[in-house]
Amino acid sequence: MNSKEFIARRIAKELKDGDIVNLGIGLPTMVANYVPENINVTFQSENGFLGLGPAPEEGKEDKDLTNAGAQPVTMLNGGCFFDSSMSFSIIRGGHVDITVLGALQVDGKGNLANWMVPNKIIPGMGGAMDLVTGAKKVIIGTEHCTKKGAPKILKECIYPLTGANVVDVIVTELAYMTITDKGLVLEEIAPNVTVEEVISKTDAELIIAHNLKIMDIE
Amino acid sequence: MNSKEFIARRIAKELKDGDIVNLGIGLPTMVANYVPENINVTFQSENGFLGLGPAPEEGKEDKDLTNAGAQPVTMLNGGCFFDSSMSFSIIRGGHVDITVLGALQVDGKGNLANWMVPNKIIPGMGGAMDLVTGAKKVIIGTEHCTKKGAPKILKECIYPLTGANVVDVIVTELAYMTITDKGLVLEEIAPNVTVEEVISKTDAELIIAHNLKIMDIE
Amino acid sequence: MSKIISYEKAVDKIKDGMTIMVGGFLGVGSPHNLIDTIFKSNIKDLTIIANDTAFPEIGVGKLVVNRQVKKVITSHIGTNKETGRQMSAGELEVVLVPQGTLAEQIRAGGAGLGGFLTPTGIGTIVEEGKQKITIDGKDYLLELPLRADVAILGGSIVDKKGNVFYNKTTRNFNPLMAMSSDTVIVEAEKIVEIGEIDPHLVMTPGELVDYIVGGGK
Amino acid sequence: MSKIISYEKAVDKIKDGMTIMVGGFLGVGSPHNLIDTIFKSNIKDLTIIANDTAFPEIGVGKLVVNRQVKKVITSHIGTNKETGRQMSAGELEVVLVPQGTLAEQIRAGGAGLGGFLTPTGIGTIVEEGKQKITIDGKDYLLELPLRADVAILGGSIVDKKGNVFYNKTTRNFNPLMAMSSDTVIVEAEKIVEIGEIDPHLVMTPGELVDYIVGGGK
Repeated sequence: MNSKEFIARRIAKELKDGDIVNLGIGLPTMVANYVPENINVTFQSENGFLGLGPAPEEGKEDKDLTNAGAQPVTMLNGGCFFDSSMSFSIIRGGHVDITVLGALQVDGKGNLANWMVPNKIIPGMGGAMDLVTGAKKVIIGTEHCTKKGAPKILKECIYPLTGANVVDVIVTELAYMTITDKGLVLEEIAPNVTVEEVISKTDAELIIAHNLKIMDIE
Repeated sequence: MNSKEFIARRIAKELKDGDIVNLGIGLPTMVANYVPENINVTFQSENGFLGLGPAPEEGKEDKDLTNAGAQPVTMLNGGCFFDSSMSFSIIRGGHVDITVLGALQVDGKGNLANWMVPNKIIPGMGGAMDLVTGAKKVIIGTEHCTKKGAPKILKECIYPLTGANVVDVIVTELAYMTITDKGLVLEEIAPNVTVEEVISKTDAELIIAHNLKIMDIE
Repeated sequence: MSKIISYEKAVDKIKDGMTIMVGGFLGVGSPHNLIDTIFKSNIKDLTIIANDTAFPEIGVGKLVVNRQVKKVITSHIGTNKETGRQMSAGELEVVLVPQGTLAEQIRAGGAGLGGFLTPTGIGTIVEEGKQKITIDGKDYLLELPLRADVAILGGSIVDKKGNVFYNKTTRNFNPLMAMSSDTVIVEAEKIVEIGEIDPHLVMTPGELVDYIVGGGK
Repeated sequence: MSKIISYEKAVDKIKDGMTIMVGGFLGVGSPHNLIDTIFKSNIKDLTIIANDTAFPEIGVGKLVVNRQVKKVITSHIGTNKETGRQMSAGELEVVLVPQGTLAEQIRAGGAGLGGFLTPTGIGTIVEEGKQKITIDGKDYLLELPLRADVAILGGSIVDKKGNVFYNKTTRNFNPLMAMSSDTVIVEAEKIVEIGEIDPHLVMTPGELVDYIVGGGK
């Protein structure tokens, strides 16, 4: 199992029966593959529907039915379509229970930066700023460090923010952390990972939970 | 022909091909009966549709299809339904070309009062405040005086306003008047009515148009 | 767990003093059996948000007549003389709001907006107590969102998940209220299986509906 | 008089320097043939309002590549590298707006609202140059409405009056833009007789549509 699958599996365990969930592009999208069998969740797609289903079989793509990344998808029985204004009323109005997004940087105050690298890559925020503002719970799914090994979980984000004080949970291949009033709390570590390793790869200060657990993805 | 029919017939001549029109309850509703045959207008009903048609035949009423007065109506071919938010987006957003409303009082500055008589009758404004604000042209259809013979067209409205400086045209059984930057202009008088009679029954100052015409309802 | 419950169980969700949004336009699209069930209950001191107070014998107007309402936020009370009488007698607080503003306030409440600027009401007593903001030389009133504890709505066809289709002019305020209330109860004329409503005709997503009643027709 | 005109006649309505809203989400629901007709024309210096700049070879992105655009107001340019390149080189002005704010600005432009208060963007650079208003202790940004000279939209089924049905996820920004543009042109996949679309499935009233093109399919 690679890091991304491990992260997606751990995040999937956060979902509860009846949740409305919006998954960002990339790693977050993988969460849909690991929803626990005994619960029903509804995926929202910000381009205009509830009831996002899996990719269609080859040859059965519908050009009029795509996800927010323009990939062909399916709709589950009981879904519904709407326009962008309604879509973001649902998002900003607090009707989305969980959003899962990636990060360029995230910090101990719950700040998130994931929409631009100044003077380098500026894709735009898309729906991310509305999602972090409106969703009841914001989960960041990201590899713990950049490809060059630099920490992504910082004392304070340097890149322009997507949202200030918005993140609730950070899940990486090394750790499961929550953002609390007291700071960033290390709640769980991956199997075969030490607290020291997590601390060394994290720029933000970590509060170690009294009942530190091993991340369980089953 | 009674006064109300005369007023409704004159107002109907203001309608142009392609207009979207919202008619208030009472006298204004009668305007729909006299739309010139060579033009197409669409009536909007603020409870949620475009394409308001005539009353249904007896026994063919649909409890789910009413006008803003809760009376059974029909929808013309090519109409469409929407919710109250869209309905007032259409109204407030300037998509209604003409609204025809009644008046308790109207004045030479284009102020209109038609939603409450203090300490007496307070029905509420319903959609009238949005209509006078949003419609491109506001036509008031009213009898020239109250039942007791008091002028309704005043120097300045006394009752609480529905809108300030919103009225474009006033049509009564005696006269057709426009509100201009210079004041209230008497443009037309009814057949067999004198300018003096109109002036005597009007509290507001009247500017007499140079090319004063006789009201034509044919 | 099924969302379909009895009228009595549904009305148990409504407590004295709560703020309730009631769908419908002069009773068209209103949840009439839910209203009747509240009418028969001892629930009191309600704040009602609705387009109008309908008629003394029809729709939400019955609750006014029955003295179960302490405050109404609405655009029109002219069809229910009892609302006006209680207001004049100081027995009922009535807040009159332009209909488009009321619709937009309810929408804002469900859409996470902190308010909106409308030209409606400028130069009238609707201005009173409100902030005026000028944009590009034009005056607007800052109007604030409305939310409720419970919305009771009238749906034409409802599937077992709660997806609602409102027929013709029964739609009116119903879908807006479904977005801006903590608990949403829909009275269905007809209940169907999940998937029987065309996904383009779903006007309130089932995810927003907590309880379904009725469907006897 | 028929609203159905040729692509060339439709594109004649678009002049150099105009502000154009373009429906679609990464090209899905965009008026592709209208875009191609603009691409082949000499029209330049456009300001484009659209959810995204799609792809270099698909959708409104082609106009960026073809240097017909001087300014873009959008939420996402990541799928069209040429937009980013022109922006970095100072050849194209790009205003990046959160997607929900963009949708709401376009809606406000068509709904006669002077603006709205959104919590989105608080604490970020989106705040810059905007008025901040605090309601009940919570901060909001005052965002202003957007309007355009012309909207070009992608409709799935359009009747001869202009009533539009947008299929599945092709709806997105299209119905909002139909409300907030002086001239509205819809490219139809299929044109039908008036009355053939269920009045509940009409997502843009025909009264708001000025011209219809296409329908060849």
